[in-house]
Amino acid sequence: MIKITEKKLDPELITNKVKNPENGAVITFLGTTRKYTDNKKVILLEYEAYIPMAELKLKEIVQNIEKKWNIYDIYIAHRLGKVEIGEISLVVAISSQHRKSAFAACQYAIDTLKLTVPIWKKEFFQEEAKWVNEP
Amino acid sequence: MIKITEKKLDPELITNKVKNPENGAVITFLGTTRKYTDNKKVILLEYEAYIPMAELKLKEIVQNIEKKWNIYDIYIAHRLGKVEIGEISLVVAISSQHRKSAFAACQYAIDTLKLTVPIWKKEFFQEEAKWVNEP
Amino acid sequence: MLIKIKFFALYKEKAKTKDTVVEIPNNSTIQDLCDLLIENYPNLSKFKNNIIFAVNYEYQDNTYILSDNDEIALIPPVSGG
Amino acid sequence: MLIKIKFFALYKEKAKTKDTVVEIPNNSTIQDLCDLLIENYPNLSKFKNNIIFAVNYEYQDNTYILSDNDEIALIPPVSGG
Repeated sequence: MIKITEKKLDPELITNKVKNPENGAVITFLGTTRKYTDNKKVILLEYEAYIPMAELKLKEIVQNIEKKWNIYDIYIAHRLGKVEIGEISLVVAISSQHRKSAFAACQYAIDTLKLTVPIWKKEFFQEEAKWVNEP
Repeated sequence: MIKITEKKLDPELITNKVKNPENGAVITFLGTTRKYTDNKKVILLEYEAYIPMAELKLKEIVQNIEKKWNIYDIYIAHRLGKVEIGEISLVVAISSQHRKSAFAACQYAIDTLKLTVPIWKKEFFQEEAKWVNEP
Repeated sequence: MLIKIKFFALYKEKAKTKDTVVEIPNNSTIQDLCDLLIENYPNLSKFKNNIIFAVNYEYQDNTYILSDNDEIALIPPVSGG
Repeated sequence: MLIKIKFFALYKEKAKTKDTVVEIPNNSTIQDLCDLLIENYPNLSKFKNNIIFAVNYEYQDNTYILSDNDEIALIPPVSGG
């Protein structure tokens, strides 16, 4: 499952969706907004997405995990809009029979998301605002 | 932090203890009791520990993670006694500034726990009961 | 032919619009479109070697030949997570 | 000297007790203690090459020399998680 939403993410709800009594391992990754970037205090973050393409790219990540690791209990959720410090911008929840594949798949999901999914983060500092990875 | 308890583990409570606004990554691993072992249906699991030594060994894992990765937001909790199918026997929650070290530390914690911490699991099947890893 | 264009994030701010429609000759490539957009939105010119294009939600390189009614997006470096 | 012994899990079931105290000559090693325990609990004899010992909560090998009042545990293969 995938979800892109402006609402606060509920990691417990998302984790419960991937639980499965045939599985022995559940991993939940939370990406949270950090108070500092390169020692500069962040006031606020704002996320924007090209929603239909981002949804498609997230679905591709899920499909690749299914094929590569035979893992079918996957939930990736990304928040958009204003996100306060300490709040959750990303949840990746995966459960599988054994933990090694769950860890590999979870890291693959995050790494691939950060490379391919059209979502952008703007950091607001005291004196300026900047898109992350601005060329 | 570490905890060994007969009570049900609350992964949300445990995860909240390691959250920290200076961190950007939170990983929660849940070990859950599986319905099948080698295609045999499991009825119930029971965990036993040599509690003071298990606590000491868990503390050593936490200290090693602090030294090795400079990660200080760690919670390892293990349940003892009867654990029903689908319930949680282990929670490892870690948060850190960046995700790669959090993933490495989380896997280290679980791998080391499974090798060194004196906790034992007994699986009850329909017709027999067996300590896991019985020589 | 007519091509729908979407701008996001940094490029949206620079172009001062989130979308537009441009007319371009048949069989134009993404490179041709890129040159046209840089002409229309000179603020984007400093990014001309960085802009990644998506056509109907798939990344495509600059030799890709456009079709009528394609939806094109200019994709700044992504930073989700 | 007196040595406290704790049995866990499989070994507790085989020894039919969770703890005991044994008297053993000064400067005995873990190996000496192991031999004595196998004698006292013949059900453990099939595990005699597998038993791992902990002394005061630390794993020790069979050459370790015991001291009065040490707490020894017989540790079956662990299976936490």
